[in-house]
Amino acid sequence: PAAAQQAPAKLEQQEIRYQGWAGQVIWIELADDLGYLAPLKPKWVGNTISGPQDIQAVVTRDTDIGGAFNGAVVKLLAKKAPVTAVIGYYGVDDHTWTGYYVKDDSPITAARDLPGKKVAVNTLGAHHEFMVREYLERNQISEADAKKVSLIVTPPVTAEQGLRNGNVDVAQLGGVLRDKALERGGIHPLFTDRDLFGNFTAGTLVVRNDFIEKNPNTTRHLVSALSRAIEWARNSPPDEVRARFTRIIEQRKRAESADAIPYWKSTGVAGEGGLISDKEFQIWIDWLVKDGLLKEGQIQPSSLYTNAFNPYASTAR
Amino acid sequence: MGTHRHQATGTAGIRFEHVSKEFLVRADDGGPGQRFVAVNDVNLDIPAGEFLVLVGPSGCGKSTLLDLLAGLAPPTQGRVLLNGQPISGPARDRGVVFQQYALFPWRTALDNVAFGLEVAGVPRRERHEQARHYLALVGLSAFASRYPHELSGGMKQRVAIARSLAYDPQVLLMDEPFAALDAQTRETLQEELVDIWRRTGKTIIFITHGIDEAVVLGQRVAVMSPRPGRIKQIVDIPETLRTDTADVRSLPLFGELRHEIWSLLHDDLTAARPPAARQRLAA
Amino acid sequence: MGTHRHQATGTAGIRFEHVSKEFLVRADDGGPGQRFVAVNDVNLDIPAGEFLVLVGPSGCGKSTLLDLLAGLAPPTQGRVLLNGQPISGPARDRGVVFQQYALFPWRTALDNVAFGLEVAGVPRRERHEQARHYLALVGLSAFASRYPHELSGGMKQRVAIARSLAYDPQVLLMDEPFAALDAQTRETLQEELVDIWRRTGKTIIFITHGIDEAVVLGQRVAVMSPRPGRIKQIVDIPETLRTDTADVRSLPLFGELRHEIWSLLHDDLTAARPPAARQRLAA
Amino acid sequence: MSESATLPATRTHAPVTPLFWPRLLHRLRQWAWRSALIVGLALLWELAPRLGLTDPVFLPPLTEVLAAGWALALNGQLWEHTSVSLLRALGGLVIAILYAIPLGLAIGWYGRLGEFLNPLIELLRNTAPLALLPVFILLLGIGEVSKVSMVVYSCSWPLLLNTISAVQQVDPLLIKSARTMGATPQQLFLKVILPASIPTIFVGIRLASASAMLVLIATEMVGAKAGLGYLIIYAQYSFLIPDMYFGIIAITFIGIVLNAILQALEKHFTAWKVAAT
Amino acid sequence: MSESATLPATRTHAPVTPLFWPRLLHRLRQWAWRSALIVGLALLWELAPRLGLTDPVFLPPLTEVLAAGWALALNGQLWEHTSVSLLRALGGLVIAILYAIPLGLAIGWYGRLGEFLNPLIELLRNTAPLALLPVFILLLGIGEVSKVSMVVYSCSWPLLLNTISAVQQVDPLLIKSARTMGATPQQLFLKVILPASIPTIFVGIRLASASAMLVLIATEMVGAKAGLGYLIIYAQYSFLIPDMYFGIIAITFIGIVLNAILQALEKHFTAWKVAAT
Ligand SMILES: Nc1ncnc2c1ncn2[C@@H]1O[C@H](COP(=O)(O)OP(=O)(O)OP(=O)(O)O)[C@@H](O)[C@H]1O
Ligand SMILES: Nc1ncnc2c1ncn2[C@@H]1O[C@H](COP(=O)(O)OP(=O)(O)OP(=O)(O)O)[C@@H](O)[C@H]1O
Ligand SMILES: O=C([O-])O
Ligand SMILES: [Mg+2]
Ligand SMILES: [Mg+2]
Repeated sequence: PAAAQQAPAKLEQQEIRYQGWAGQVIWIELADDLGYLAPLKPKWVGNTISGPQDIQAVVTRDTDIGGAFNGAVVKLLAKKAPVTAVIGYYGVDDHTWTGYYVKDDSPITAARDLPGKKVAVNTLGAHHEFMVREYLERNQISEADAKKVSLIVTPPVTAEQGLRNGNVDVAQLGGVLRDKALERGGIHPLFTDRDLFGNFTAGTLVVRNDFIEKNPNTTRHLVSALSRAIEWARNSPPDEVRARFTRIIEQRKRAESADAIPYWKSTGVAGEGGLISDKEFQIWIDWLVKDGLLKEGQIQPSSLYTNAFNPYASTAR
Repeated sequence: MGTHRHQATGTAGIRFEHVSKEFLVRADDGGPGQRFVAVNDVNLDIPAGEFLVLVGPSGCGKSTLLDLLAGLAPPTQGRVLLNGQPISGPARDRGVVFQQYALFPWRTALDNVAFGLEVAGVPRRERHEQARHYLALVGLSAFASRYPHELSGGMKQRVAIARSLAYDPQVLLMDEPFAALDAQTRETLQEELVDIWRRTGKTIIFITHGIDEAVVLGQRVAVMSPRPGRIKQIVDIPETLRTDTADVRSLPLFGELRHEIWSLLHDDLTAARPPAARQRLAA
Repeated sequence: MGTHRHQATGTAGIRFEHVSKEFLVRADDGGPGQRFVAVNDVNLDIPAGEFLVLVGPSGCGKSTLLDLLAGLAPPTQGRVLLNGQPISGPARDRGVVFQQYALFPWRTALDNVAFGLEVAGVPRRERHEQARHYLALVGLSAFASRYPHELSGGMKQRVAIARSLAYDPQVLLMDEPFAALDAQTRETLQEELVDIWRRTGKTIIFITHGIDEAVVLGQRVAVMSPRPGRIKQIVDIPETLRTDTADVRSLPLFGELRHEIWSLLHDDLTAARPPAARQRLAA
Repeated sequence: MSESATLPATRTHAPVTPLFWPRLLHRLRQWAWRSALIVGLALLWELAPRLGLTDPVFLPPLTEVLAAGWALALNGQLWEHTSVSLLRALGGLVIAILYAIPLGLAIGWYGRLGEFLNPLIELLRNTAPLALLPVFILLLGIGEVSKVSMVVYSCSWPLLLNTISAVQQVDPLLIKSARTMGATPQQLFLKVILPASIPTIFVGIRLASASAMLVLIATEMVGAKAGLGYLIIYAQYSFLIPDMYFGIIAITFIGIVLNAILQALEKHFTAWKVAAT
Repeated sequence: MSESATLPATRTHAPVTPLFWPRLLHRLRQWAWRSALIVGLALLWELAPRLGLTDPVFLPPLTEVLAAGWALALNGQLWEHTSVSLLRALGGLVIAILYAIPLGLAIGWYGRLGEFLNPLIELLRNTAPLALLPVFILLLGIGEVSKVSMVVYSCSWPLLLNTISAVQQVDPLLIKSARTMGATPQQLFLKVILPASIPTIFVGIRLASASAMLVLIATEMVGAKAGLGYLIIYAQYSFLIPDMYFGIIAITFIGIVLNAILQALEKHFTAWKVAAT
């Protein structure tokens, strides 16, 4: 779109600090590689393994941009942390989703079988916890029974193994872990996040409010570059995207391997250019209200995010 | 060979056969280890029930011989026999009073004395009674509940003596047991020791630097010489000297024996001494 | 008051003024702490340059007095003065030979002897030379590079003596320094000590259980009595006894003094002894 | 042997007078001196966020943290998490003490056993328990067994190392002395080596108790349904920051109480070292 | 004073004959004895997955792990991770040694200083470093400073506790003796308390070095660009199981080498304890 092609206004800042993920290419890196980010320079400060930690680093000024699952973003913003979500960056679509797997011979066939059982998830307080709860709620499991479902944090490598030798009854598997587990067979999904919500954006990137105030042009340029990178990935053949990811990983020399890249399938981002919608936040706000962590009407989704810097905002809808 | 006042059954005879003990030590210049001969080719027969005194200059190997006898170190050459059997390790048939006391700092005087009885399984009441008896013997009744660091040097030594007596070993190995005691206490304990020896028929090996003490106590006095440590001569102390109730120290025989041992020791040192020093001592 | 052979400048006079020392000890029955009086109301003047010998029965408080003098413990009552100044802590003007040697196990004999010089900042070469000299003095030249656990009991004691001499303190406090030595070595070191004292004018406080030794060495002999520890009497040793080059031990005066001290010590013990025991000793 | 022949006994005791007021004053001053730093730290924690020196979202004032803790206590969660953690930590610590101290005594004593086991011990000791966490879970599952095993594992090293070193430092003369009195190897352990080693062994136990709490947090971060480690990680990821800090305080508190108990025990066992008071 | 008046010297030395072949044989047997358990463990690791006793996907045979390590070595990653981790661990350890040992000596020595600092030390010591990780990151950022600080923090406790305990166990007679020879407090530290404390202090250093590697892994999980902890966690999340195991082996290997160096140093400093060989 034309808006995205505009010559950038004078940038207040030349550098954007961020945390990466080992063995993955994230949007800011792709944007840089595609040349959308210039003259802004991305500054990699290290890797992270958790969304909540990534957005915490933004609040504490260790980085300028970071992303997490929207439920986590809502919780952080409910604490009046001075950040704003500016663009969606991951989610669920036809090819990218997470399943909640059981063994083929498992007695668990429906939501009502879950109370009293153990579900392995890779982190607490995030995406998967909410998915399981949503699944139970939609299947009319009482709150008391829902509490009897234990969520067990498991290191990713041990989730499949835990499922197979009976340490857990259900294991959350996505991406490379899921595909590798399926190669060995004998398991099937009880449900998936896509079954629950269809295609949706699950997480957003946030920046500090004072960063936005001081660097409006930089913010606009950054978000624009990210949105264009997302669109490039959505519209290019997956093989080409994977090849580009692999090349980026090989060239950046970060002591990691590109082994997981072949398992990449799609962006998972629902909105064009990563546009954020109210309902993507409202659903988690409702949950937090139900948990008593938020009061009814305390937070409006629109106060948590802005699409103002996203060039696709004007062309969308 | 000394005569035996008392030939108790169950007492133990000791035999050193060509015993040598070497230590590996650093060379003076920090170079590779060298063998240092502490005791060389010692041959000695100690009949069961004998009271043998060992004298000799500092560093001549007296404590080393006692260690071998206690079974705390093996000889480098030769054998040490107890009742005809080679000694393979320490055992409660041989009690030791160490030159450095070796009290257990976490035990009171009473519990130190009771240790030997405790490991033998003597019931608490009985062993405490026994221990109290021996503490009284060495004049420390009032110090039963003191810890070693709360005792004077001589008191520690007396606790060590009481401890070795309390569990009644057949052989007593005593390394300068009275060195830290005043003359009066020392004499009392000498009397007690002889008394116990007479009554029980223990074999006693007693190291001392006191020549008087050696003559008063021993049936025989083995004089050692250094570089390397050997038994130089054994002096018999006639029975007559001790059956006498009068003050033995004033008898002429006592003086003679005293002088003989003194000469044996003196000889040895002056022979090894540079001429100037010998002259000076003679002056 | 003893006469002074040598009144060197820079030597130090010592004064005990109503000095008592108590320890807190457990009660015998494990009850609450009680005060134990180790030394009671000691008054003593030791002029600079004097050679004072301290004798007394085991546990009467000799080592305790030495600790006070060294500044290692404060008196419970009274004051200890050195040159008119109260002693506030240990210092290198007062060297101590401890009853239990207190050698540093991680240092060789040579480095143990050199310690006092090392902490004074004497350069390495010089202090080793000095240390070697004193090691030779005590007959341990060949054992310079040995560690304490590789030495015999008497050798350790000699290293401790050499160490206290090597850094040349004005006051020497010696707690039974020759107790573990054979007669011959002991005599040689007695001579050396008197020689050093004569030449340097040090003040020496010397504890011993040997009455002969006390008479041979001391200008005055302080006899202590126990329960609680006090100075019972001070015996002057006339100068004539020591200027004489002949064997002092054979002089009648020697015998008299010897007997006087013996009686003072003896008295004390027999008085406190139960009647039966006194009888027995008298027999 | 007649008792009459013994040496005379000495006794010169005087009772100690109690001095009530000066003592109380002294106690109070001592207490103030001892708690000065802690009070200072608490004040700093309260004031730094209030004065805006640190970010109040991620470092809330101490009082807010305590308020969150109070809420956790009221709704019963605190007790649940604490009891679960305490059981795991104490269980693991006790198991470790029961096996590692005897093993350490044996290794310190039998040179050849030490030669045989040391390479394995050094291998295991230097394998960080955190890195092993997935391996433990793979081999032992996600339940209590793997958690307590991890605690035992990481408690073992300070216990073993300190015990071995303690044994090797026991004065050989004391051992000689006991052997000549006929002490069996077992008695030698119990009556000589153990008492002589107690101070150093207790350092090992105190380090082990801190280790227990440390890995507990790590293990409760995965595969747990309750426990203070679970509370901390859950609170952290849910941005319930005051709850997270309160979890940390609770763990610290347990550690301090445990340590105090251990120090009292040590004092009891080494009473001989100090004069009666 | 004439040298002539000294006592005679003793000397009876004989050179030690070298016995080449028996010694070599003895060495070999000793070596076999010492490595028996390690070799056994390696065999078990190789065979268990091959014989199907464990799932080879999650516990691949040792040779596969080593092959993965070889690949990492060839592409230079191994060196990068190792050097980064080593720098952090050693840096932290050295800083901790430099401050904690003198502090421990001072606390052990000055009773009042100990009374003042002990409560804070116990407070901090019992606060698990893992729980503090977020706090460290909060206060010190996600760079090297917070990583090295964490290492220093967790190395401090074994060093402090062992040093304090060591000082308190020094024979008071040796201290008395040095003081009467005019040793200044500083000399007393350096020449008496330190040498007497070395064995126990070294236990502290060896425990600290293991602690350093432990928390390193935790810190390298967040905000790291390289390091063995990073390798392990990243391999875990990328399902590169052999790489994960190789990372664990590498950390263990570093720990063992460090430990060996420390033991050699300790032996050097306590050479007086053993007879010459
Ligand atoms: N562990 C050891 N290593 C090296 N040499 C030793 C060792 N133990 C003893 N020696 C040496 O052996 C010799 C004899 O020592 P021993 O202790 O037997 O002497 P001693 O006759 O008891 O002397 P003292 O009367 O002084 O106690 C001495 O020269 C001593 O240095
Ligand atoms: N730390 C202490 N605690 C309690 N009592 C002590 C302490 N130190 C010494 N005593 C007691 O003080 C008294 C005097 O002890 P000291 O060591 O001065 O005797 P001593 O005259 O040197 O005896 P010895 O000739 O046996 O060495 C003894 O009864 C001893 O038990
Ligand atoms: O890490 C996530 O927030 O999903
Ligand atoms: Mg000896
Ligand atoms: Mg004394």
